[in-house]
Amino acid sequence: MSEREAGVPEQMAVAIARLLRDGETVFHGVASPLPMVATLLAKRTCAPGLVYLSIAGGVDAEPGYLPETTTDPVLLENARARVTLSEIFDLSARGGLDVAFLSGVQIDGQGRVNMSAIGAFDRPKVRLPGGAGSALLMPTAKRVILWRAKHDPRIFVERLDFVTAAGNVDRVVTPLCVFRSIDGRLEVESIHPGVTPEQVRTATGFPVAVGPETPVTPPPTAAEAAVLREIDPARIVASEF
Amino acid sequence: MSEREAGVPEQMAVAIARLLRDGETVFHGVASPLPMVATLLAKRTCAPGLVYLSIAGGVDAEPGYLPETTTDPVLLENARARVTLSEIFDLSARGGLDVAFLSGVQIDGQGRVNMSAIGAFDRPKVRLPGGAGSALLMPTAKRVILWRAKHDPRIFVERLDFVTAAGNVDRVVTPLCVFRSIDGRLEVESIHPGVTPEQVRTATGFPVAVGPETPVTPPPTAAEAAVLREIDPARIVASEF
Amino acid sequence: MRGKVVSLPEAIAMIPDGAVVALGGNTVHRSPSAAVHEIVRQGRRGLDVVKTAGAYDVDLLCAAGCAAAVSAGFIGFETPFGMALAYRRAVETGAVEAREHVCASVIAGLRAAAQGVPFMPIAGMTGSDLPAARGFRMVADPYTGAETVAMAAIAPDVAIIHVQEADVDGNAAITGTLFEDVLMAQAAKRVIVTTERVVDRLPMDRVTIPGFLVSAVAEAPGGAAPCGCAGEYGYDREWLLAWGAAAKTAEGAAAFVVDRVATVAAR
Amino acid sequence: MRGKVVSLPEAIAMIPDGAVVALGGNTVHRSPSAAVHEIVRQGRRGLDVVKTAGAYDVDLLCAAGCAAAVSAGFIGFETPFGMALAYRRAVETGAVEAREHVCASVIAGLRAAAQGVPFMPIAGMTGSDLPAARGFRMVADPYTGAETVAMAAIAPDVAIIHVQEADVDGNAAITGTLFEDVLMAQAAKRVIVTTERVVDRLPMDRVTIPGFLVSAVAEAPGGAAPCGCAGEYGYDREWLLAWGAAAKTAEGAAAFVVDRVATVAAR
Repeated sequence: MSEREAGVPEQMAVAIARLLRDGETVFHGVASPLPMVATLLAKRTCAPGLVYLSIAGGVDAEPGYLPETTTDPVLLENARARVTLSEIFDLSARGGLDVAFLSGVQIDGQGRVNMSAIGAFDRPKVRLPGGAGSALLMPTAKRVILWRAKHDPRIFVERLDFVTAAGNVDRVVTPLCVFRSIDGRLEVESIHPGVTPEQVRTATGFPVAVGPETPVTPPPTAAEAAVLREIDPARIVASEF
Repeated sequence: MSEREAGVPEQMAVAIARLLRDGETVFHGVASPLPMVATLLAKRTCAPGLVYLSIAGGVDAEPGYLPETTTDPVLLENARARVTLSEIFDLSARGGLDVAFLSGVQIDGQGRVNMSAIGAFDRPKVRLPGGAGSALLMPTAKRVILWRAKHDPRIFVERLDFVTAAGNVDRVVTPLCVFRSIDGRLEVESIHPGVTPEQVRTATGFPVAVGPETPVTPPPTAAEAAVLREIDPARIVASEF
Repeated sequence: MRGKVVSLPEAIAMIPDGAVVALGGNTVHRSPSAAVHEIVRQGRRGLDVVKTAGAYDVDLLCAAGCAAAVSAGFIGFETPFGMALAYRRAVETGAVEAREHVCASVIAGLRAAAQGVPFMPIAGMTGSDLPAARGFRMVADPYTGAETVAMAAIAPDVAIIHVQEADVDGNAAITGTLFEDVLMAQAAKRVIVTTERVVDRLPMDRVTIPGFLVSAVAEAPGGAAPCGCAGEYGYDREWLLAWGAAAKTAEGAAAFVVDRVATVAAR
Repeated sequence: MRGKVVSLPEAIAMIPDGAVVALGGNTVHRSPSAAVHEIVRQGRRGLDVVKTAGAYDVDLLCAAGCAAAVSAGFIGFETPFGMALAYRRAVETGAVEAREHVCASVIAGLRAAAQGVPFMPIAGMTGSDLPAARGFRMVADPYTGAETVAMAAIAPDVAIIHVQEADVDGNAAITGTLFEDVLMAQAAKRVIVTTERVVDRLPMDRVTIPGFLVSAVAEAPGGAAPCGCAGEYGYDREWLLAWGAAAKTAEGAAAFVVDRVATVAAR
C-alpha cells in the first residue's frame, strides 16, 4: 500500500493543522498543497479565528474547490480582502506574521533549508528552484513550519550543500514524524501511527533520539477526517505524494 | 480696480497654461487653484495629451465643477486611473514627472523657496506650513513651475530665512510677470499687460533686469478666455487673490 | 455588533499619553475629526502627531494642548481657510515641536516601518536646509557609493483612519482618495478605524485596509466633519471658517475648543 | 484602434538583445506567454529575465536560448508539473546564470528603482548563504548602526504584463491576483501590456496600471496560455505536461520549441 493510499497525506495534514492556533496569521506560498489543506482544516477545527493568507493574495479565502496549484485564483474566492505578496513579506518583516509554511530540497538538523543547488552554488551539479521567500520569511516570521511529503536521508541531511534560508523553525512535518526545534536542533516530537523508530532513524541523515518511548502522533479524529473529506473531496492533500 | 477684478488671475492662468507641453505629466498638490485651472486650460488648448495628476489621485480627471480645495474628491471625477501621492513622489523621484507646481512663502533669486519659518528654524518668529512635497519634487521633477498670487519684496527676497527646497525651477509666474530661470538665476521673461518695469523692480527684493525692452506677456486669447469661462464659471482661478 | 467594534471613547482610551499617533486623510478631507474631538475630550497629552498634510485635526490638537510634536510635511488649511494658526502659535511659543518633514519623507519613514527595516533611502532633498535642520542623515549605497538622505522608520503607536465603510472584523473600505492611509495602517502598531457605517460584509475588491491589521472599529457617522468625506458629505465651511476666526487668538481657540468640542458629546 | 495599440510582434520588436526583461504573473498564472512565444520567434538573445516566481515562461526562454541570466526567487512549476528542467539544464551547463534572489529581494530591487533610489534595505536574510554567494552587500542604518542587507535597484528595461483588459491609452485592469505586476510597471523603463481584450474605457477603480506608465498595448487573446488567466481560462494542463515531458532532454525541448512555438503564429 502506498503512503498515499494509507492516509499519510491526511495524517500529515492533521499534524500540521493542530500546530496552528486560533487568531494566528498564517501564510503559504506556491506549490504548497499540504499547508493549504491543513490551514483550511485548522480554520474549521482548532483555529477558527486564524487569518489565512496565501500567495494568491486572499485573506481568509473560502475556495469553492481546492486547486492543484496554490497560486491559483480560486484562492481568492470569498476572501475578505486581497493583499499582495509584497504586503505579506512586509507583514513578516515587521513581525506581524505568526506562521510561514516553507519547505526544502535538503533540510538539516538545525531546520535550515537548501533550495538553491546541489554541488557548488556557482557551478551546480543540480540547479534547484530557489528559496522563493524563505530567506526573508524564515528569520522574520514568528514560527516557521517546514513540511516535506518525503522523508529520506538525501533530504534530511547532516550537512546542506548550501544554506538558502535559516531561522525560526518550530516544527517539521514529514510522512514519518513531527520534528520539533529545541535549542536550535530538530528533535523527534512524535512518530506517526504505524511508523517504527528504526524507520525514522534510517530515513534521517542527522542523528535523532527516537525509541519506543517516543510519542505517537494522534491519528486523525473522526471529526477531522470528516472535515477533510468535505473540504478536499478530490484529495488535493495527496497531490505531493 | 483689484487684481481680481482686472483679470490678473486669468492672465496668470494662461501664462502658466502656455508653459505646459503636449504629452507632459503634470502634478499639483494642495492649495493650488491656479495650477489646477491652468492645467485644465492647457489640456483644452495647447496640450491635449498632457497627463494631469493631482494630490487627489486622479489621472486626467474631468471634474464636474472646480473645487476651492485642490485635494477635493471632485478631482477624481471621470479620471482614467487613480494613483496615490506616494506613487506620484516615486514617479518624480525616478525621473518620470515632467512638471511639478509649487509655491513659496519666500522665493529667492535662484528660485529657491522657504515654506518653513521666518526667523530661526528652531525658534521661529513665524512658523510656516512646511514645504509639503517640495524638497523631493524640486530636485527631481524635470521642470518646476512656481507661482504666487502676490508679488512683493517680502515674498521675492534676496535672502531666504530658510531653504525649504531648491531645484529644477523653470518659471515663476506672479501677478506682475513671468520669471525664467537662466543659469540658475531668475530673469524677467515677460511682464503682464499694464504692468510697468518699475512696478516689477520695486516689488522684487532681488535685482532684476527689466525695462521698456522687456516683452509683454500676451493677454488671454478669445479662445483661452472662452475655455476659462467654460471650465471655471465660478472663478476659482481668482480664489487665491 | 461584535468583533472589533467598540465605542469611540473606548477606542480612543487605547491611546496613551505620549503616543505617536498617525492621522489619516489630508488637509480638510477625510480627517478622523470625531476621533480627534474625542482625544481632546479625554485630555490626552504629549502626542507626536504624524501626518503628511494636516489642517483642522492638527490645529485643534495643538490648541487643546494634546500635541507635543507634529511630524508632517504641511500644516495648513486649503485656500479658503488660511493658515493653521493654533499650530503656528504653539510652535512659536515652544509648546509644540515642529518636526518638519517632506510629505515624501513621512511616507519613507512609514515605509521603513511597514517593511521592517530601520530606515529608508529617499530621493531628492538636495539643496534643502531641512536635512541639516532636522538631523536627517545621509546613507551611501554600498554598491555605487551614491549618497541619499536616509529617513528613520516612523512606526506610529496608533494610526487613526476614518473610512466610509467597515465590517465588524475591521475590513475597511475607503471611497475616493486613499491618501497615505493604507501605508499608515501597515506601519502602525495598532490601527483604529472610525467609520461612517458598520456594514455586514464588504466585497473583497472594496476593502482597502484588511481587517487583520485593525485593532478596533468605532462607528462614527459624520466622523470626518468638519472635514469632508468623499461620497458622504463635503467639508463644513461655516465650522472651518469659525475655527479659523477663533484660532486667531489663544483665547478664541480655547473658547472654541470648550464650546464646540470639549463639552459636546461625539457628533 | 489607435493610441498605444500595436501588434504583438511590433511590441516585442521594441526589446533589444541583452535587455533586462521583467515578466508579470506567477508560476503558471497570468504569465505573458504569448509575448514570450513571440520573443522566441524573434530570436531575442541575452535577456536578463526578472521575475519573483517563474515557470513555463522562464523555462521556455532558457530552452530557446533567449535568456542569459534569470533573476528570480523561484523557478519551478507548481506541484503537478514538476521542476523547470530547461532552466535547470541551462544553468548547469553554464548557458544561463542563475541570479538567485529571495522573491522579497526582487521586490526590494524593483521598489528601489520605482522610488528612484540606488538601493533598498531588506529585512531577514540572516543565516542564509545567499548574500555571500550573490554579492549582496550590507548597509548600516545611519541612526542606529543596525545592519541589513541592501538590494541594488532593479530597473528592467521592459516589463511585460499580461492583463484581462486594457484601453488604447494603456490603462490596464488585472482581474484576480496582482502579483508584483504593478510594481514591475513602476520600476521598468518601458511597459508592454498584452491584453485579452482592448476595451473602450475602463472605470477608474478597475484600472490597476495607469496608462501613462505604459508604452505599448498589444491585443493577445489567450495571451497567458498555456498558463491560466483569472476569470478567463485555466492553465492548459496538457500543454504544460507535454512541455514537462519534452523538457527532460535538450532535444525534446528544442523540438517542442520548434513545433509548438517557433513555427506557429501567435495563438
